[in-house]
Amino acid sequence: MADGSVVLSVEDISITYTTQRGIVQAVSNVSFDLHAGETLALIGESGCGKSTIVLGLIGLLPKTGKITTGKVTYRRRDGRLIDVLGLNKEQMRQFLWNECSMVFQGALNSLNPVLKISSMIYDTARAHGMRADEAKKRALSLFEKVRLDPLRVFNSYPHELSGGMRQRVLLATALLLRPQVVIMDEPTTAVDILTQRSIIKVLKQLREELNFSVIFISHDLAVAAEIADTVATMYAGEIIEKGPVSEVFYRPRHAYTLGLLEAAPRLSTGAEELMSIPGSPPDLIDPPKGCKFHMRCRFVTDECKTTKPPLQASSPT
Amino acid sequence: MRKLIRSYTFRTVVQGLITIWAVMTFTFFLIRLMPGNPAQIKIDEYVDRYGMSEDQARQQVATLFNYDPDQPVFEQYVDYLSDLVRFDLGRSLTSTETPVAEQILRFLPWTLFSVGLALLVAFSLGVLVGLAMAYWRGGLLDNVMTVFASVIYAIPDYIIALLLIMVAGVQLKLIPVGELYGGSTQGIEPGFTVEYILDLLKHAFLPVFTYVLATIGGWMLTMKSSTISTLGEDYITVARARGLPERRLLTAYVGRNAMLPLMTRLAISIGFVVGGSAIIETLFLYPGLGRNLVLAIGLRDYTTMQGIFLVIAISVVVSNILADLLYGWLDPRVRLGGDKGTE
Amino acid sequence: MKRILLIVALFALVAVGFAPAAAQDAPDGIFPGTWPYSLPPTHHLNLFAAGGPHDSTGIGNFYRQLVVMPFGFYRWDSATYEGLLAESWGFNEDNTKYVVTIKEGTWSDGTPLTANDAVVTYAIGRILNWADWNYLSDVVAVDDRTVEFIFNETGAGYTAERLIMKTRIAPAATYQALADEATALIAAGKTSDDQEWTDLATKIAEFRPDVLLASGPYTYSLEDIGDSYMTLHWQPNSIYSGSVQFGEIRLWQGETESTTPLVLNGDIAWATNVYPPATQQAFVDAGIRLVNVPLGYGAALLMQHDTYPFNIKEVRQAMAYAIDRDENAFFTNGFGATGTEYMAGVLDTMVSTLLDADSIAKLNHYDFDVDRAAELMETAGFTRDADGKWVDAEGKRISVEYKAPAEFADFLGASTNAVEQLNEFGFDITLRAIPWQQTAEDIRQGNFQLSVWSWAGGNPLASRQFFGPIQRFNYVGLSDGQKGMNFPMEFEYNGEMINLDALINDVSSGFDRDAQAQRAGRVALILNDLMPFIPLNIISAAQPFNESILTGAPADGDPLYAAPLDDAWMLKLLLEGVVRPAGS
Amino acid sequence: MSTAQRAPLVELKHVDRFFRKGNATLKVLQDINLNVYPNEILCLVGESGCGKTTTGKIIAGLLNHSGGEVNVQGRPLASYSDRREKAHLRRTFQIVHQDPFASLNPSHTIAKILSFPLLRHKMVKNRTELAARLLELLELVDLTPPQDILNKYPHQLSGGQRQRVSIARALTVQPKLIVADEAVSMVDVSIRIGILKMLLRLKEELDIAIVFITHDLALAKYFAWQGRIAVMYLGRIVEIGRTPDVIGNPAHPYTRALLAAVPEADPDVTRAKEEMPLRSEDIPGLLNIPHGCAFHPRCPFFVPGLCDAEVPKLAVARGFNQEAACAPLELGLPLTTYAG
Repeated sequence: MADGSVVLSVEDISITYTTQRGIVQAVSNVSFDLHAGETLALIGESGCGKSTIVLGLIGLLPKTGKITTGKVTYRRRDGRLIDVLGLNKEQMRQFLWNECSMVFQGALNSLNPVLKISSMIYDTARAHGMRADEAKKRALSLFEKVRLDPLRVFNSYPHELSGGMRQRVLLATALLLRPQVVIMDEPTTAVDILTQRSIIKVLKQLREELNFSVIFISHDLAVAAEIADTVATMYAGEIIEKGPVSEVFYRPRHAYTLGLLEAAPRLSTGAEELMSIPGSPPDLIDPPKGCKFHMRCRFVTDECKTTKPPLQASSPT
Repeated sequence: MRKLIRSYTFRTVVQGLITIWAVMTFTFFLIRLMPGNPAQIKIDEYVDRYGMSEDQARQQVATLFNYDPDQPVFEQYVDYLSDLVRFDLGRSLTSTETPVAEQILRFLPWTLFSVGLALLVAFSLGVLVGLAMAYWRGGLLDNVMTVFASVIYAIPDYIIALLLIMVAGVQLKLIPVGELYGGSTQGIEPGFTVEYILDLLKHAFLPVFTYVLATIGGWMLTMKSSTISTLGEDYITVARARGLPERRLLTAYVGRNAMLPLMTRLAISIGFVVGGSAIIETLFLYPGLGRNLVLAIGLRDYTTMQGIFLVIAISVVVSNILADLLYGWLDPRVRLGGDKGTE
Repeated sequence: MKRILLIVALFALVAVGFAPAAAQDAPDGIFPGTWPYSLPPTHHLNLFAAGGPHDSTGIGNFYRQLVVMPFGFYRWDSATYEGLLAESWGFNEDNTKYVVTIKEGTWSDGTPLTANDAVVTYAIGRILNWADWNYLSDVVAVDDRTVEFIFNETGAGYTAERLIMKTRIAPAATYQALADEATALIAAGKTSDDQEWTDLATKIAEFRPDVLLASGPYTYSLEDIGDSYMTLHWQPNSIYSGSVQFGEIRLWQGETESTTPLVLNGDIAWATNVYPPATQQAFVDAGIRLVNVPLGYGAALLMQHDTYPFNIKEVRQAMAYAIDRDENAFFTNGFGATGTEYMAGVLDTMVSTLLDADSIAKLNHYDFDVDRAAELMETAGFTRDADGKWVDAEGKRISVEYKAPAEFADFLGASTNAVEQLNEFGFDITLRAIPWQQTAEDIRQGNFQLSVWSWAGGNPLASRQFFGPIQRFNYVGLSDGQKGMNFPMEFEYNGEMINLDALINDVSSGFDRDAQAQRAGRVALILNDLMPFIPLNIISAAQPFNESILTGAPADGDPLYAAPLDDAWMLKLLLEGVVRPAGS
Repeated sequence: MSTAQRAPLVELKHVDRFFRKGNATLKVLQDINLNVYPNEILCLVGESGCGKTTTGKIIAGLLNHSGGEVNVQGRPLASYSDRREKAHLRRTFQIVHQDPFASLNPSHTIAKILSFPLLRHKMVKNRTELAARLLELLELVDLTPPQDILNKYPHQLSGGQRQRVSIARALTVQPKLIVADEAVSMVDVSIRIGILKMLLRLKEELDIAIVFITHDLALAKYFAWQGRIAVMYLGRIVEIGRTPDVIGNPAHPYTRALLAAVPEADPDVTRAKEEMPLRSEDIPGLLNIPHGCAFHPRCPFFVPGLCDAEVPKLAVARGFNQEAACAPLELGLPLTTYAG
């Protein structure tokens, strides 16, 4: 699916939060490229920094959060490069949704309960200079694509829709202005299994038809296995492993990725032996030296405790 | 017919009527349990103030007053109810031949006007400022207004009124107190004229200003906390991510949702508008219903008290029904008759 | 005892001389006063119904006399009347009639004042059960300007005279029809038990005249009743129209709290409200003169005489000694109260007029004396506890409750201070402030141990002064079943069975002032000795009188200031034109 | 271990549970027949609103049933009238909730949280015994070294540790049955398995039955491999049996749909999964549960006139070891895709 050209390039980004206890190094020196049409899954457990990265990308970090280093470059359709972190408020407002949209977790809370879906669509369109009739046409066609009854949904209030329908509305809304990048933060976490299935299906279809890139954030290895082209595993604010989905799942190089896979139960096998990773993630106010995973790692060596390993390609073994 | 009986509106109206009846009955007996009765109060006054003998006073009161203290209370109740069914609120006990309805019609508009205007001003201003305080939390406006709101919220309205009179009126001579007393200036022809309306506003200034000061702190603080919790909602972040302009965000997304919890409070406040504030009206000689109620209580004018209580009960019930409707209009989740989602 | 026919010529008596009415322009001044009048629709122009100008919820007793005048004005200092509408007045030779000749003058519409006005007024008053008719059998117009009040057998006396002289005479032009109906009922032999009688009374109460005909120099219409003040307008046709110096009397609405700023701002020049001590001080600071005028009553400490040990005379006397009444007066109403001096049951200012000299000399003043009080307690069998509290032979303390009306600042102040002083002395009293209506009710029911209410009263006759509280709040003056103070009124005193109730009722009867003074003196001595209640103080209204707006108030101590509001000094001085705008 | 050997701890017979909502009645549970045997693992799975939590609460005695019969240790629940008996019953069944943060008092230390039930139910005689028991409990749930944990407050622990404390608290009263309601849903993947393993160990060591409520089929399969699974849909049990049977050879179309829908942490397997398209994606509300088999409007194998006529009974169909409530299966009809 990926055609090779990079739409979004994240270089060496670090984000901190100021808390009462001290400064939390939430994201440390993260870099990745997102290619056109690619689906990149950022997987990791709670507190690993995956959501913080995207909030940083779209300028919605809370007041206590701060991007300390890094550069984010976005390539527009016309080939112009944009320094995302250098955008002013108004430019960022325009950038959002036109170029990069987002689907959040928790569909119920992502929609303003007092406004109809139509108002939400019109609001979004007006904010970006799209004509109302065009917005409606576009929204209806997108609703159709995500297998919703377009007119009914368009004129509904959020509470009149089921969780799955709302999540599909959000998906469709994200595509309203034809962005090149859609960030999805745990979009299927709060929905039921059958609903999750239908959303995954719809997402796959849309991706094929509209060819946008996706940054998919999840703690659920199974969902990532299903839709990602590339998987990046995050631990304690860092990307500790990144590669094509089959590489990461079948030949994990990092002990943490391996641990996660070993802890995930599967249906298709019979009785199975699972293992959990001992211990818990480190305190990011005072992160450990060396590899941040070393206290929990079963392959730990002395070097791990002092030297931070770089992210590098290793030859397949 | 069946459909009517089951309909929401019908049930609400019936419930309202029952509530009104219950309140009415309760107050009917309660006010008759108060020590003293209209005749005795008047007798005491004649004896204390004019040195009449008890007999003298009693004889005079018996003919002047429309009240027979020896009539059994239940009989009075039945009489009252049967009058009420014919929309007759009875006559004042202490002023024979003055219908209670006429008294209420005379005094109610003033209270509605002053308290209503104050509620409108305090609510809209309080909500706006509260919204701004939360939106720019920690800023100068927030810090200043939070202190202001907390202080003003803690001061009872009559203290505010007294301060206004004694400091601004008497000591600094900023306000011509006497000129502003009352409901309107004598001699100005009532009517839909600029002169009369300006005069009304001028005279309403003191009570309205007091009410606004006494209540605006509460509105500001409630709105602020409500807004803060709304700002934490996901849909605000989402709307921001969609690149919505701040103004739209502030009104349709933050403001409207944050206001929802205030609607119940507003409804209760609206319900109590008719009661007015007796102390404020008395202090400013404002010819409102609350002041008249206090006078009636002092004289134990049962019928007048009863009539005013009834009007208050009706307005509380009606405003609660209206609040339901309003809430439904603002929050589609509770919209009446709205179908539930499939889930 | 024989009385001389007393007919006094007005011009001889009132040196100032009230000029007869003449067509002229209204004077310029505005007199800014205050009264908590009621607003329409409660306020109306029927003189005989509650809410009308004859009723205190209409306008006050003082101001209404400027509109609809009575026959006379009473001087408390000399116990004499001065004529207002009356040119001459007095009992006839055999005291069977009271004869009044009305001055030549007109109502505000120009119709003449006649004897018929009085006849009409009393005909209606009869239907309304006026107390006057307890003493009268008929009221007859002898000629155009002479009216005779014919007494019934119980009738004649100073009580009846006061009622007649103080009754405001209504205009026949307005009330003739109602009076005719009344006369017809009387002629038909109906009594107040008949339905027709009650119906007529109701009809009278419901009557709503369009205009208020005035005999005094001022009148008003309903349009003059504003929300914040009402205006009494000068009218040219009264006997007094020529002498008054104000074109308008402006009465501000409102009680103490609303009028305070108006007084301070000079919007009100003379106020009849009772202001708390702090406010009085503020007036003084603002350069406003305070004129002390008695309200006619004071605070009395009441005991329930079924309550031990208040049924012991010595204990009551000890209490009288143990309270510093001057201190108590200050806590009651600041400058506007004085501690009771004579403890006689009549106002101190009236003692010399109402009691005989012998009795006055014998009165125990109960000057503050804790040692004497302690002696009395010991006589009564009490001893002091380790902590100074009095205990009786059985070791019981005097632990009682004192109920006081929470709304009445003066009574509450008096009570708080009395309780404090008595506890200091060794009692164990708990003060409980409750709504005033409840306090009054509890006193009537005898449901109290100690409490407070007024004593004396706004009537200059001795029997009426004695009335409160010993009759008013005692079983003798209350409805059946109510005990009140429950002080026994029939008892042996100095070896003689007496009925105090009868003695008091008899005090002011007859026409012999000396005999009355002796009877009053006897009652005063009994009360003074037994102390069935303790007259703590006498409250006066410290009336603010703003001399930058008004002028003409006499110097402090003027005899005119002896009278309460009903016989107010201001009435006389306003009508005479002595009180006038400052600088005019 | 055979379930037939021992008398059931809890027996639900035709149990209904209704809630009133305004004028309407929500039929949250209908005709639930379910036994929980000592020392067994029973998994309740299903999507939100299927009634699994309500069932768990009724089993734990936290909620009354509206109809039917609940027998506890062979006696009808209603017959436990004695206060002491009731208190004992309450101790026998414990529940562990999804969110340990919400169920642990944030202002108490762990020691206090654990001491409270021990003291209240007089499970310890004195201070020394209490201290020993606290350490023992924390060791049981693998919170080592226990001394470090005792004086901490809930917020000082990680999510996994907190959930372990919740379990330790349930163990204070030596229960015979623990209802674990989505007990590891909020715990990170890497730690989850450790807690589940611990629960399995406790079950063996302490002879406890565990009712495990989850929406995650893979987790249910892993945890209850030795026990049973009951699949619930709209207030009814649609399939129940030994876990390997239900997961390996699902009978009810709903179970099949669920299994087909679950993604797996294996790219090739999950992408190759055969899809089972439903006829409708809308889940009917509890206010208007469809007639007959509640799943029929969505079921791809819908047989008109049969599935929408009567509520199917749980029965063992040919070719299956477990019970399923599906009319065509019971009649031995082949499941063919409905074309209408």
